[in-house]
Amino acid sequence: MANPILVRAQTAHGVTTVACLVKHPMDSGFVKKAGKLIPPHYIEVIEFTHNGKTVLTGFWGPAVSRNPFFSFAFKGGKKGDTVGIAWVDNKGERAAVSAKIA
Amino acid sequence: MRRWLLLLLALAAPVAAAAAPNPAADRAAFQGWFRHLFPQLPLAKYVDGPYNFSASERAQWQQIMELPPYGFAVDHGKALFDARFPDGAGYASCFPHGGIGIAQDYPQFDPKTGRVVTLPIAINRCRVAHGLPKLKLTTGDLADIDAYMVRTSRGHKIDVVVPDTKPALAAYEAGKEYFYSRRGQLNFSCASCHLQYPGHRVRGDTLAPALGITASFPIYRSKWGNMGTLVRRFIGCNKNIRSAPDKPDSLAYRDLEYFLTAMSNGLPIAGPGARP
Amino acid sequence: MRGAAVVLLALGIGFAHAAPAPDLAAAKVAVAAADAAAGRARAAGDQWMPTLAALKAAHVALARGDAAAAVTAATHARHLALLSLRQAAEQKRLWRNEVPRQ
Amino acid sequence: MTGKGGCVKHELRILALAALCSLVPLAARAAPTAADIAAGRKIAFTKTLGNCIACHVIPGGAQPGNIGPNLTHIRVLVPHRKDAYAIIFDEPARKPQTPMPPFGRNHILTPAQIRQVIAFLYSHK
Repeated sequence: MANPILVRAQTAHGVTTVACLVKHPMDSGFVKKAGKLIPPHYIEVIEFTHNGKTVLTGFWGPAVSRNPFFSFAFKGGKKGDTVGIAWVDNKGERAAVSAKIA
Repeated sequence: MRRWLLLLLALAAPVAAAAAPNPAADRAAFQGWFRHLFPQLPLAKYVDGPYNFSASERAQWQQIMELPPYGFAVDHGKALFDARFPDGAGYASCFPHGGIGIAQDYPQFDPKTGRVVTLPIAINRCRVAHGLPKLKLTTGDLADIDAYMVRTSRGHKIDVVVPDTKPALAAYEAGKEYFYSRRGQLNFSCASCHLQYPGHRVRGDTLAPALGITASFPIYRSKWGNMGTLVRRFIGCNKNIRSAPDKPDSLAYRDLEYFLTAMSNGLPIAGPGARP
Repeated sequence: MRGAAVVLLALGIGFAHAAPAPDLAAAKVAVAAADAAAGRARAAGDQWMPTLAALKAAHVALARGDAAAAVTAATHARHLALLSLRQAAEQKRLWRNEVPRQ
Repeated sequence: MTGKGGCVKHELRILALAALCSLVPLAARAAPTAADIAAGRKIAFTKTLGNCIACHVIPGGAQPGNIGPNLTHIRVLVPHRKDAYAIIFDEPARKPQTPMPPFGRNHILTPAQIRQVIAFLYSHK
């Protein structure tokens, strides 16, 4: 896959912690290479779901680092449930992945 | 008369010590220096570099390491490593044990060319032997291949051999002189920061100890946003002290890597690493 | 716009005073001396980045025909190169002081 | 000593004389102005200039390093400004093992800039 997302979701004491690593250049559009600006290319919206229901929506932008690492926690997740991650960037490219809570 | 002889001997001893390079004695003194600085810190822990000295950085790092940022580079490096050359061979054919678990034996001294060969340079040599162009030694595909090969060597004890021959010892001694010589407009040596002040802070950055510093390379630096080899870091260090950097494949950097890695013999390979 | 005019004027005055041929010849000599000193510093394995920056400025000024600026930059570059040469010569002896002993 | 080394020494001696000449008016200089203090502050906190904050704690500087001494009470550490000038100008001449760069000798800062830094450092009571 061109744009892989690595996910780790674990639950303990009723709290599920999701950590993910998203492969993306996240070019801000302000950096020059050989005198020419690298065109902006960054994730605009990233959505995290739990069994299909949205639990977190992130509005990212050019200030987020390349290959971002992101982690958050929510209540109500159980072992074996599905966590989904999907993003869309400013060029309309998208990627999605789902994983089971361990 | 006997007193004169003793005095002569006492005078001659230090001269002899300075004249004949002795990597084993140097290593004992080098590691002893760090043990003296941080008596509580086990030797194997030095490979974690700055994270030994800052609790907050360590906590962040441990969280990051759940999904290491160099993961993509290792996967990419493995794909490149496993790909065949146009002549049908692969990287595995150039190295002992098929290139798996051997990073601890580099850099090596090549008696044929009389030069030190680091792992990235060995990867390029392999390419040239099979009719392919060299790759950039600092970052990109080569750093990814390096990352994969180092990943397969994790935990192996660093074992850099300095043969007891004149050219090998000369290369070692040149690397040692480079490490301790002050250079650049700011008048720093490698030792000024990484031997005298490990664990101290330069602005917000914690200085890594020279001992074990090579064990985590190549590294994913958040500042870079991708992988970089040890030579890339040498170049960055030189620029920081306003010293014009050498070429990535220069003898100066090869010898420096030779000396520096030899000082960490016995410590485990911990690369690829992640640094701020 | 006015700023640019002032700069142009200043350059013009510079020309008027520094343009005569002997000055440009002197600048060439100064730049050549700086080049030689920087070459020796490189050979000694201790080139400073500010030396290279000053040297570049000297060459640019010379190409522009600004003899006064070329001499100033070249003199600075030569001073820095000499300082780095002294550093390299001293370190041949002093580096051993930084080696830990047991 | 080779001929080459001797030549370097000679040329550097002339340079040192020039540097000394710029030292002479130090004593006669008027009290530092607010502009001097502001300029010194900028030099002390800017990486491409003095970057003093990289190693020293200085009042008003964020994320200081801890390699050199805390300069909050520089008046106690170094009572005389001319000693501070000597330290900033060429500390390795006094202590060869110091990590402090020779700011004046190596032309990292000009004598005027060093005086501005001193004006800033001594502006803390």
